Amino acid sequence: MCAFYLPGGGVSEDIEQFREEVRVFIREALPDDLRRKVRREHAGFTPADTSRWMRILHERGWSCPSWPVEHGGPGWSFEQQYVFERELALNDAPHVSVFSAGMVGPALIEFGTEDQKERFLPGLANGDIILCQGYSEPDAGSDLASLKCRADRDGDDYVINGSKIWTSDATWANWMFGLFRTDSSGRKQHGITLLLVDMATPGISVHPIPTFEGGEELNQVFFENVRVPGANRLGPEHEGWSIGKYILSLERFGSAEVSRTMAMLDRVREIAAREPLRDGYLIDDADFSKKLVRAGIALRQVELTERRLLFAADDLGAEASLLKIKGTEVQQQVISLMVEALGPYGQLDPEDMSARDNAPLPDAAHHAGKVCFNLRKSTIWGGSSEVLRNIIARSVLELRS
Amino acid sequence: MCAFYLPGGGVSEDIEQFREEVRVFIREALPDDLRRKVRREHAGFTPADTSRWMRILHERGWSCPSWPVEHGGPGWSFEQQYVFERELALNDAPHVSVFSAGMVGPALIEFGTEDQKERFLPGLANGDIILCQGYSEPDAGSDLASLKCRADRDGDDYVINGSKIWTSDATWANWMFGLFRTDSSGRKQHGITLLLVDMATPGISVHPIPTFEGGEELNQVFFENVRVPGANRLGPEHEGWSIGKYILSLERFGSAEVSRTMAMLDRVREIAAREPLRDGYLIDDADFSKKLVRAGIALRQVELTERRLLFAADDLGAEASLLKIKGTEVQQQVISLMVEALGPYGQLDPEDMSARDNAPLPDAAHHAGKVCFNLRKSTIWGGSSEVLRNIIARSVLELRS
Amino acid sequence: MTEGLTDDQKTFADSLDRLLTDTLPFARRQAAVATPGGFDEDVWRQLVELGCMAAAFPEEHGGLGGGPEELMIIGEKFGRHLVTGPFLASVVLGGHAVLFADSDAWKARVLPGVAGGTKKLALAWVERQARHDLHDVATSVRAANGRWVLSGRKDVVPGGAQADVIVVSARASGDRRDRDGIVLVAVPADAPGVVRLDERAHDGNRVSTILLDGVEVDETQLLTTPDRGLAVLERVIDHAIAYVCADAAGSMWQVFETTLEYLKTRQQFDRTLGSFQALQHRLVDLYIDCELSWSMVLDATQALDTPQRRHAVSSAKVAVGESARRVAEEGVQLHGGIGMTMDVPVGHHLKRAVVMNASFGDADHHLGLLASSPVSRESNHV
Amino acid sequence: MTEGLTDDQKTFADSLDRLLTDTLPFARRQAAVATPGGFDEDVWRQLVELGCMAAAFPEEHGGLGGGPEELMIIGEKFGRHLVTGPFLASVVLGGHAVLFADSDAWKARVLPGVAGGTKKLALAWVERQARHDLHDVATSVRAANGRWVLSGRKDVVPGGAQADVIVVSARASGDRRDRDGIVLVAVPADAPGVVRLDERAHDGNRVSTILLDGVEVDETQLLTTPDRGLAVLERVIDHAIAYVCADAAGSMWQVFETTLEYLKTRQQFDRTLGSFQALQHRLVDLYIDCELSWSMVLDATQALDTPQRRHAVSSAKVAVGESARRVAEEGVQLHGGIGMTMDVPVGHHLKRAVVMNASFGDADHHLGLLASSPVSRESNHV
Repeated sequence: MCAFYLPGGGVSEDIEQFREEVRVFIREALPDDLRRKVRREHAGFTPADTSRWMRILHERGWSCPSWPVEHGGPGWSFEQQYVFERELALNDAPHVSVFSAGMVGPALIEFGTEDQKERFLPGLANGDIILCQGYSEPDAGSDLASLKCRADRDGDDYVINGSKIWTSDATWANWMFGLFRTDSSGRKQHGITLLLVDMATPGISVHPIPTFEGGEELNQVFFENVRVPGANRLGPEHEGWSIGKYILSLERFGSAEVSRTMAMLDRVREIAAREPLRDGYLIDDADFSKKLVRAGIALRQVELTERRLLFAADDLGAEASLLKIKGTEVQQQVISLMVEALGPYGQLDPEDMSARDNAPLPDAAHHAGKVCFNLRKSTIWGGSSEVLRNIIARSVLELRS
Repeated sequence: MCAFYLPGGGVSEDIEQFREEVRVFIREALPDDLRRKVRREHAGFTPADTSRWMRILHERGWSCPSWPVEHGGPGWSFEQQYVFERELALNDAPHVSVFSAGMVGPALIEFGTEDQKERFLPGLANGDIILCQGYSEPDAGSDLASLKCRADRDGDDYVINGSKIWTSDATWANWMFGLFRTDSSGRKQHGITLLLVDMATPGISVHPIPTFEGGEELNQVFFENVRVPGANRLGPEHEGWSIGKYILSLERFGSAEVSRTMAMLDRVREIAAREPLRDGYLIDDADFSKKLVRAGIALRQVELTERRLLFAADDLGAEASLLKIKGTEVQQQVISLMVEALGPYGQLDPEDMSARDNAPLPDAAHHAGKVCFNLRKSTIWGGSSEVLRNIIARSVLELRS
Repeated sequence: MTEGLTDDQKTFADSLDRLLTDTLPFARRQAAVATPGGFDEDVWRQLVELGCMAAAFPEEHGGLGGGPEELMIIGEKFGRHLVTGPFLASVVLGGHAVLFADSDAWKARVLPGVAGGTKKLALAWVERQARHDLHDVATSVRAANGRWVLSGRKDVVPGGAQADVIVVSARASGDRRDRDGIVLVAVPADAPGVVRLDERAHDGNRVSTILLDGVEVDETQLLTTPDRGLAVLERVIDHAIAYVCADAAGSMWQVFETTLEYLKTRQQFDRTLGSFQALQHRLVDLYIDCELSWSMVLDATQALDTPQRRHAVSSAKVAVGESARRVAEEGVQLHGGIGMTMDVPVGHHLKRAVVMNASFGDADHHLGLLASSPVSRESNHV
Repeated sequence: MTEGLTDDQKTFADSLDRLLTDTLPFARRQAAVATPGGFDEDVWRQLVELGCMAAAFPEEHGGLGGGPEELMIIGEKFGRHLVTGPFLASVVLGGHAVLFADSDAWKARVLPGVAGGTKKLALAWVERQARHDLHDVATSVRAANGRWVLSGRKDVVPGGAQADVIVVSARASGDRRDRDGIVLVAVPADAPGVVRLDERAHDGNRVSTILLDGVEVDETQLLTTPDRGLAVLERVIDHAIAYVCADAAGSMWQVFETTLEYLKTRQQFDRTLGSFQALQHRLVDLYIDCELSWSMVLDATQALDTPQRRHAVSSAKVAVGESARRVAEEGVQLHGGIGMTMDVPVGHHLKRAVVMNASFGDADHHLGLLASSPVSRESNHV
């Protein structure tokens, strides 16, 4: 397990030139309102904002960094993709659509029919298609594979009945990629089929589930005799579990959120440099400055490990789960530090605060609390830390229960 | 679970007078060499030292604080016992024998025959009897009840064959109280019998197991046809498990080690006040002083909770396990802090150091490292933290596995 | 030596718990938070009737003669039931500021009303540059033409929106961070020059920014002399800390108990979640946190009128604050997705814990106070 | 952009691992620790033959032309196998002090011997009043009658007992804590006025107190000028930190792997311990600690000759030091009683971790360095 493998850390001229090119572009192309939302820790940020940014990137040919050239990707090296993602974050730009560019696009390129590629890839690349993910179900929780939402064969079509839950941004999405039960006779991982569902199909209703901090991204989606053409099936019938997991693994790849956390940590520093303490500022405080250093070290550990694992990508397995476990942990640590930095103002609910002219806080701080609460989800969704630890125990440590 | 119960914290004149009486006695009666060993975190402290101290206390009538007057105890209130234990620690005196005064004495008083009380109580009280505990076995680990060391009936006697392990101080002890298998037919908790075994009986051999820090308290004890009179059985045959557990629960009572840790924390402060840092001393350092405060708070939480639970003793159950879990944790935290306080000198092995005249360290520091290593045992023995969590989960939280 | 609560206190605690269980189920609590005032006026009236407002005040001021223990009882129940409203603001902060200060006239004027539920007070002490330091006071009160003029700005004033009278810490003399020269001033909320900007805190309570633009006050409104102001303020804040620790502890117990219940019933992987050992051990740690924190609450409460006050209170704030946060975060995590939703209480307990940590000094602040106090250096040896 | 080790480096690592597996099983390691020198002379000779002493030195000084990566490889293996002996002292500290300092004569005089295994060096820098500060130097070197006189006391000198030559940091000018005015002085261990008191560290290695009582040295023994001494010392110590981090990481991997193996076989409650989910999750955390720490080791190693050196090295020291301690403590705990025994390696890994944390500055020290460095304040934003 202890590979002597040095992470890519060196700095070539080429890559620095590329980095500069990306920076210049972002500075010119990024609309101010989007930048402001990102700087406010993405508070109020919606899939429509992502779409707008995707369109801008798409014009430059950069909206789908990992796609091959023949499907409209920029043909970047892995390192270029890595630098691109970092520069987006450090220049307060939104990242590219995780679902479209990062997950479903690559899965379509890998497993889709030619017809599917033609129908979907352009819309995924230019932001026209806004996706939501239909995996979770009310009674399944972390036990994803026990899903029950049925898709019954009817001629060439499937007819879906049941419900999906925790569906992020379902009110914005025009398509869903979802896992549905097509056979209940075998073990639970068998008999699952992955379908692309037009959200405008009759029989779909979306019910928002507000989160406790006031967010509205979550929904429950109900299906009542929703008819989906067989041509929208990705991969073989009943074999959707492995494709679904493949797609999830693509998510887990960038799920350490190193770049975003790095940008957040910068904003904590900004705040600490402005918040008064005794006769100086918080950033000069022995304790707080060391907390910042500690958070920086923790983040650096994740970053370096991510680089080490990603750049040795060919045999990247369940080890990558550790990146999500630790990356989300560090992110929660950093956003909590932001709230702490605000001192007594850390108790304020931002809704009213941001409306006020005389708000005493730096711009970046306005939504710290809300985002702090919202980010509790990171260790729950996309594979909870508990489930990921189970996976590592089983797959990497080869422990049996 | 949330009892509105205020811990005894008030200070009555009577109890302060008692406290003063204890202090005066200790100051006069405690031999210098014992005091020195205790101040060196008990390094080199042996059961013979405890015996010596028990004899001194016994002359004053104080060697068995919890025993009723009719069996030679001082007849103290619970609070007096509590104060007595605290004052021993804070005046660098050894505590009374846990096995003799704290565990086996009370169990004999509760369950013993008149003959047994007559034969054993005086020796337990005056330090003549040095006990060791024969519970653990090589293949049982934390699963105590799966013990196999046999005691077969032969007329009025039992004949013991097998082995006990992790037996503290077996080389010093003249008696063992042990659990032995007298019946293997039922569930494992049945068929266990508690016997008092004269360590001079032929067939007993004691093999020391050095601990990694160099300590020699641990042993494996082998039994080959060791004959024990039936009169040395405590409680009914086959029913030793519950008495054994009762004895263990008496241990868990004081196992939070609050008093000892309090004295240790004082010594960390002493060291920090002497260790140079920049132009001052370590104790003035913002970080280290806060670490001391944190350790103090952690200890106070255990102390207050101990008081709260102990003074409401009638229904004290598995909740008390939390005292051992947290008490040992805090103790390990404090002794680690002591090692940290020593700076570069924290790496020195004390054996040679204490022999040197020009040792740069305060007396109390000489054995910090060794004791730090030795105290790793606290979370393993006497109910490992893991087993205690299982117990709380089952008994207090009523969770089933 | 050990004392439990009196029978009266136990009866009071039980009645309060029953009242809140009956009248403030979570959905109604949520509806109350969404109202302009942020609390349920009807429930508030019943709390007044039960004696919550009067419980901790002396009988001579219209109270029931209780003290810190009554505040603790109320805090624990309010934390459990996520009660909002200006209890902390009016009774604990404003009311006790007047009670501990030196103006008999003001005690007579406002305390009976507070105790009887007809008047609300507030205490305004936070300033932008002060962070958590009570003695860092820039708001000034200066003699001018036989009267006094109060100028400055106070932030995050709990219950400022509802208060009839606001007690303000102000500097009568000395430099900004001097410990001497601070007075407490009673200011009617409708006095000319008082401007209030209302905001809300994460826990649903209302807090205000109070701008004081040359507010004229007379000598009788100065509740303390300049050498007494800080001592009174510190004593009030310590009472408030003990109270919010009790509140946080109640909240923790509630999170622990509901999480435990949830995991006992929630099925996943064909078992109850509560049967997974890794989760069991984490529940045990929550339980331990609750027990340990409760001890600190009791200790701080008992110490309020003793020389150990400062030490016990700061210790409790650190220990309980951090535990409350940790327990609530774990509660959300162990609930899984459902823990993230608006309609399940656990997330709101987390908000309450975050507010509690940001109020009255965070852990670093209190660790600093403790580290620099001589008590922390003292040996327990004699 | 990404580089793994060279094939030669891999071969070297494998050979070293095989050598240690074959020649230094744990029982023999324990026997070696009990000898007066604290290490196995025979194994040492084979390490010399394999090129360990020469690996990191330039060829012109009798080395094999390697550098930090070779030290990392050796550290990782030595940590795994709990190797004792003066490698850190002689090669990493003493050898690199001479290598980085400015005396070609001394390089020629001692480095080939160090690389060839015929000479041993040491570095003496710790002083009683300095705690972890490298620039706090009271030991003085003063010109007198055309020669120089060295006086003072150095503590906890690794390998002092075996050294032929000891490199000593000494103050030529300025006040005790000035960053300027420090020189490195090469002192033969048998020079008149040098008194050595040998002790042992918890990890079985030997360390010494070195008393310097008016030791006469000549100009040629001053390895640096007074404006260079601290920079050289800091560079050497940073190399040593990267090395001990690699050592600690190897130790962690070893603890993790053996604990995992043990829990897979050890039966309790009629199951293997490794089947208990609570223990599984803790093993996973050990595994994660190992992976994260290894990344920091690689980073520090790669940064040694770059401007990022100080930042990467201090970060690694904090992260790896704390993880090594935690992993070893968990290793002991998860082993249960058997983990406490002398004849099982896990406790000795804990000792090694404690020594590592006490050496070259503890976490607080390095956090302080990082917090006060401008790099830590810099935004990643451009």
